[in-house]
Amino acid sequence: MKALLLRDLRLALRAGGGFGLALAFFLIVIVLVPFAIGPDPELLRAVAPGVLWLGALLACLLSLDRLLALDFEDGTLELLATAPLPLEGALTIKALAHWLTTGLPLVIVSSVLGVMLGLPSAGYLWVVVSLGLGTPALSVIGTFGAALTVGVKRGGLLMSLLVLPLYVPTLIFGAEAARRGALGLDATTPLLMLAGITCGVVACMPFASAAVLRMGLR
Amino acid sequence: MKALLLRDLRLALRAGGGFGLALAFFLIVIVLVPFAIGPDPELLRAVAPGVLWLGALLACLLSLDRLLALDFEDGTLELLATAPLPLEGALTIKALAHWLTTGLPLVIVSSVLGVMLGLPSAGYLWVVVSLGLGTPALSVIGTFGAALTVGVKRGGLLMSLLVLPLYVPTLIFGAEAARRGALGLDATTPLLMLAGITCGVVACMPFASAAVLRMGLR
Amino acid sequence: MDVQITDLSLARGGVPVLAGVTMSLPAGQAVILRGPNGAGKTTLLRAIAGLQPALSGRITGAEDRIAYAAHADGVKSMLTVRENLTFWADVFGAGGIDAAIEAYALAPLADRLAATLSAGQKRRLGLARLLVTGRPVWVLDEPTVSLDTGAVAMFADAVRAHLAQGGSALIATHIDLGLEAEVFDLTPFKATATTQAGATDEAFL
Amino acid sequence: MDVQITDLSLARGGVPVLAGVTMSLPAGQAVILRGPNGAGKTTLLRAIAGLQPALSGRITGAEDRIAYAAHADGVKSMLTVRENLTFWADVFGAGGIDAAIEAYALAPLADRLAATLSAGQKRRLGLARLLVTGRPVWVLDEPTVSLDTGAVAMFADAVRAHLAQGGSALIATHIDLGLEAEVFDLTPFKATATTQAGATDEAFL
Amino acid sequence: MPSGRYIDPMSIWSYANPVKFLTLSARVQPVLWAAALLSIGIGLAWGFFGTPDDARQGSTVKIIYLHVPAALMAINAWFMMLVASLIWLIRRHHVSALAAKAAAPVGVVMTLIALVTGAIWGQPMWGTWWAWDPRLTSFLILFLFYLGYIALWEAVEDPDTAADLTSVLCLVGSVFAVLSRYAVQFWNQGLHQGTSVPVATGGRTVADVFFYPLVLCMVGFALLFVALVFTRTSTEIRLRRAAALRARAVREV
Ligand code: HEM
Ligand SMILES: Nc1ncnc2c1ncn2[C@@H]1O[C@H](COP(=O)(O)OP(=O)(O)OP(=O)(O)O)[C@@H](O)[C@H]1O
Ligand SMILES: Nc1ncnc2c1ncn2[C@@H]1O[C@H](COP(=O)(O)OP(=O)(O)OP(=O)(O)O)[C@@H](O)[C@H]1O
Ligand SMILES: [Mg+2]
Ligand SMILES: [Mg+2]
Repeated sequence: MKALLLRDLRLALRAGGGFGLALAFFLIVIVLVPFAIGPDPELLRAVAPGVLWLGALLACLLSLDRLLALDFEDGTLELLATAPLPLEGALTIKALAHWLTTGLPLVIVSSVLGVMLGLPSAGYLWVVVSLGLGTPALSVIGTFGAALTVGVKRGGLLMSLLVLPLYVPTLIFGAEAARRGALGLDATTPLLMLAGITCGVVACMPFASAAVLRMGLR
Repeated sequence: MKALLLRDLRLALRAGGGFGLALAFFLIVIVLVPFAIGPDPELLRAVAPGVLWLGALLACLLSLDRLLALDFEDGTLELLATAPLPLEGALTIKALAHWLTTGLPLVIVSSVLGVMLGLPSAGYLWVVVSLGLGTPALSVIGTFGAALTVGVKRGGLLMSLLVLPLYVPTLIFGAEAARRGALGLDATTPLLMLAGITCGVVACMPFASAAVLRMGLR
Repeated sequence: MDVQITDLSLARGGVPVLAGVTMSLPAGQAVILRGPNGAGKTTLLRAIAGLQPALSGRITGAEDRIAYAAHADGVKSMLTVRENLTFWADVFGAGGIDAAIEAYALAPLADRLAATLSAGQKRRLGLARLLVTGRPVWVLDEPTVSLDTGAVAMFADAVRAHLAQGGSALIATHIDLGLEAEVFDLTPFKATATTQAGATDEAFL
Repeated sequence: MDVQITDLSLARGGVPVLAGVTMSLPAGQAVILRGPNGAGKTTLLRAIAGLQPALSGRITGAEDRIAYAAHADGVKSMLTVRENLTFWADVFGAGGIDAAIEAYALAPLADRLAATLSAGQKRRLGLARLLVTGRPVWVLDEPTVSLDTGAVAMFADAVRAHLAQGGSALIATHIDLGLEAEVFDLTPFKATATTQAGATDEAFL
Repeated sequence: MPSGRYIDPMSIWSYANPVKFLTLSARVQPVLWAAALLSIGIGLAWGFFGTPDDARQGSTVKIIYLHVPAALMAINAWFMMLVASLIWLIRRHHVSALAAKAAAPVGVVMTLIALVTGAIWGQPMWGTWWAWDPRLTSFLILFLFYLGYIALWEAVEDPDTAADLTSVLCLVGSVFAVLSRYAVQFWNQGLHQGTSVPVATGGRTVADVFFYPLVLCMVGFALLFVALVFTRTSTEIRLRRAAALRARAVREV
């Protein structure tokens, strides 16, 4: 298990800076938003928490793309499936590695990027907390999507299609918490719901992912 | 040339409905936006043209990912590079195929999706026209990005990173034209600029892409 | 403990490929699997490795004892040779990698990224992986592809040493490995149009 | 027209691999390229195919006359065998695919998706591609990988027919193909640590 | 069907044999289609011409005869797919998997009908084609689940693997669809949209004049759904059979 985690982290660091790329994508989406919707500061402030969440979600999604695909292409996945490691564990580890290399950095920089969109300062804490609670769920759900589309040519886009609706509840509660926090309203209910989703998903999803992966490898 | 175009279209249709997937992604981004920024119709209307442009851009980007990667992995690209076809022509054809399977459908549905964001009815025409003029540039620039990152592991995210800044001028003029159109203002200047960018890019970019691809294959 | 295959029928893409395969792979012995292209060698090996279900028949003695090497190497190109081996050694929990590096003369390459290896060097790395799994039953699909004669000899030596320790090996190959091993030909077990072995799409006929 | 290689030095990953290779590939003849794993066979073939630049030396007579077959097949798994061949025939503008299908006995597989072929069947498709290019110089990197003996014989026949028409072939391989051809061994041309052939990082030494 | 398992010919599972299912479906299809068309025809005619205009909504109220039955069937179709997927996962009956596959496009069309008629209705009622009302929004998400499900069926080569994967997706998707529904309700309450009220009027509050033809339409849509699923499942079975025969023919030469 530890070996797998270390290997995945090392690969993420080495394979052309996978570490920074999700982050960079996030940054760029945030930068593009003012170009797309215009420079009005009022408008930007109003959409800031939502845009941060959406950007983080898309960055996660894009980096998920090859979470399993690379391992599938070079045959590692088949070998892992015949290894003494339980596949459920292996996939949990892979989701963890994905979160450490993608979700965590996103959480850390999101407050800085909030400045660019004029997020009110009361909002930073809530954006960071909600992203911190929510991104693990994004990684775990994404692993399920990746396992579903392993071996499918051009699986990347199909995976997005399958995963995005599964992201909806997380996004709703996460963005709601961030938004309420930014407006100075009470945000505990959505945060609790978000935490509940994350716990449930982390506990149950790896079994579905492993089952689906075994079918896909057949 | 025709053979290449037909092959690419056929592969797009066959490989798990590559045709519909960019579309589906676009749809999903548009659907997620209200979840992220909240259901206030005023706010949604204000950001609608920008969000449509951003969504189209991201859908393009995501589907670019494997424009050349798949051909590289199975060795087709090396063989194409040694074929009597000029590589510039081959890449133009690939960009055209990409636009036909991605950009064109996006243009067609964008007006329908505008409804969901409460786009004022005067705005539809402008969104469609600006996307129609702009998406070819997105495909051609994207081909350049794909050529740059051919052979790079986890090239997908790196490509996004390289391509997004190149998309900025197209996005600015395109979204500006759509926004002005939606507000009932005069949109000819940004539209002309947009058309200029597209023409210039289509005329010059394939040379850069081919040069870069030759280096990448080395 | 022997791997025993009894009356096995297998399908690929919903169509029966092999029917009634019966064979055994005794401990301490190697079996060479032969058959023309498309005979079903890969299909059989995948089934033994537990990667695909059988239509009918039984495979016993294979569970958690197989080290499988497919057409693809499972080598991460962005890791060095040593890192690749260490990873698999950790996953299988079977100790050091020095023996493996020595057996395939990988020492001069040990700190190179796998991406910079030539086809044959990469294959050697893929084969060295078998030695760090500690698994007794090797199931190998055309292991000597791209290997030069020297490397084929290294491979044969490695197999012999493995057999001497009581392991066994099932090797699908088209070339002569210089191993003294029983040959098992798959040709007679080709499924015919009338094979009714519970193929997945049989219900539709 | 012969392909002539004069005093060629090549690098891979910035390190000189081959130095001073001089050889010629006369029309109507085949040359077998030998050398242990990592000798630089793939590197040389890629240079001849125009996919990588030389450090020094010259290659003449190769331009637009090469049909190259690499370790990877260039086969699209979502197209059928026939569609794959037709595509390459169209790209090279060299007429029909029937001869190619016949030469490698692909007729029974012609309407199957390439994804459903076995390793050897896919390789046969990859080799059939050479016949639809109409190019006179074949440059082949381990063409017989995964092929059974029957298919190797088909390949040898195809090469002989190609030579009889005045074509030529340069084939890197580790096994015996049963072709009457000159053998060119790359081992003596291995670049040494002192090779100063204009390697890209030489300026930094 | 895995060989060797004895199946009581009288048991319902015996129809899990594709050939037997085909004969059954050939027999019941005419009846189903006739009943479905009849009840929809009568229901719609009664609804459109036999009921008075609503005092508040005018004649636009009559769109309810398409909107509500389609909406109900859209949800029920997913539920049916869920059950069929479970049967496939547990008992591995091919007909069950193919029935789920066949139901998906019907479901997606029902969803579309509900969304489109709702939009057409919303224009006179709320003055907008679309509002981010919780009910509408969760229907949109359902639409996405349908799309993903169908796309996955299309993308996977091997039919049995496709059946397995889509079944799990259907299970997981159901959980998330329910979750989304609550999430969406939570999300939009905080912002108080006046427009979300009309959808909340359940069928029962409709006056009897409107109610009986509506029930007839609902029954008709349900029958139509069943008939369509039967027909499409038969088609899928024949396609599978053709594919199996072709695969063998190609393999034999
Ligand atoms: C005057 C406006 C509308 C009225 C009175 C209305 C009424 C209804 C009614 C009575 C139901 C059945 C409820 C049930 O069985 O639980 C229903 C369901 C539905 N309506 Fe509407 N509707 C209206 C407008 C719309 C619009 C504009 C849309 C969407 C664009 C829409 C979408 C739906 C959907 C998706 C359902 C199914 C939801 C469910 O059953 O949970 N409706 N509507
Ligand atoms: N994914 C697939 N879908 C359908 N049929 C397949 C698939 N893969 C292989 N086949 C077919 O199944 C049969 C057995 O294939 P298999 O790969 O086991 O052959 P093999 O003996 O390994 O051949 P080779 O020596 O060429 O590797 C072949 O006829 C092949 O065409
Ligand atoms: N991408 C690369 N970067 C750096 N070095 C490389 C790269 N690819 C190959 N090499 C090295 O260059 C040398 C020549 O490699 P090449 O692939 O040409 O060998 P080869 O003769 O084809 O061997 P094989 O028989 O194993 O295919 C080898 O020592 C190899 O390790
Ligand atoms: Mg094989
Ligand atoms: Mg080589």
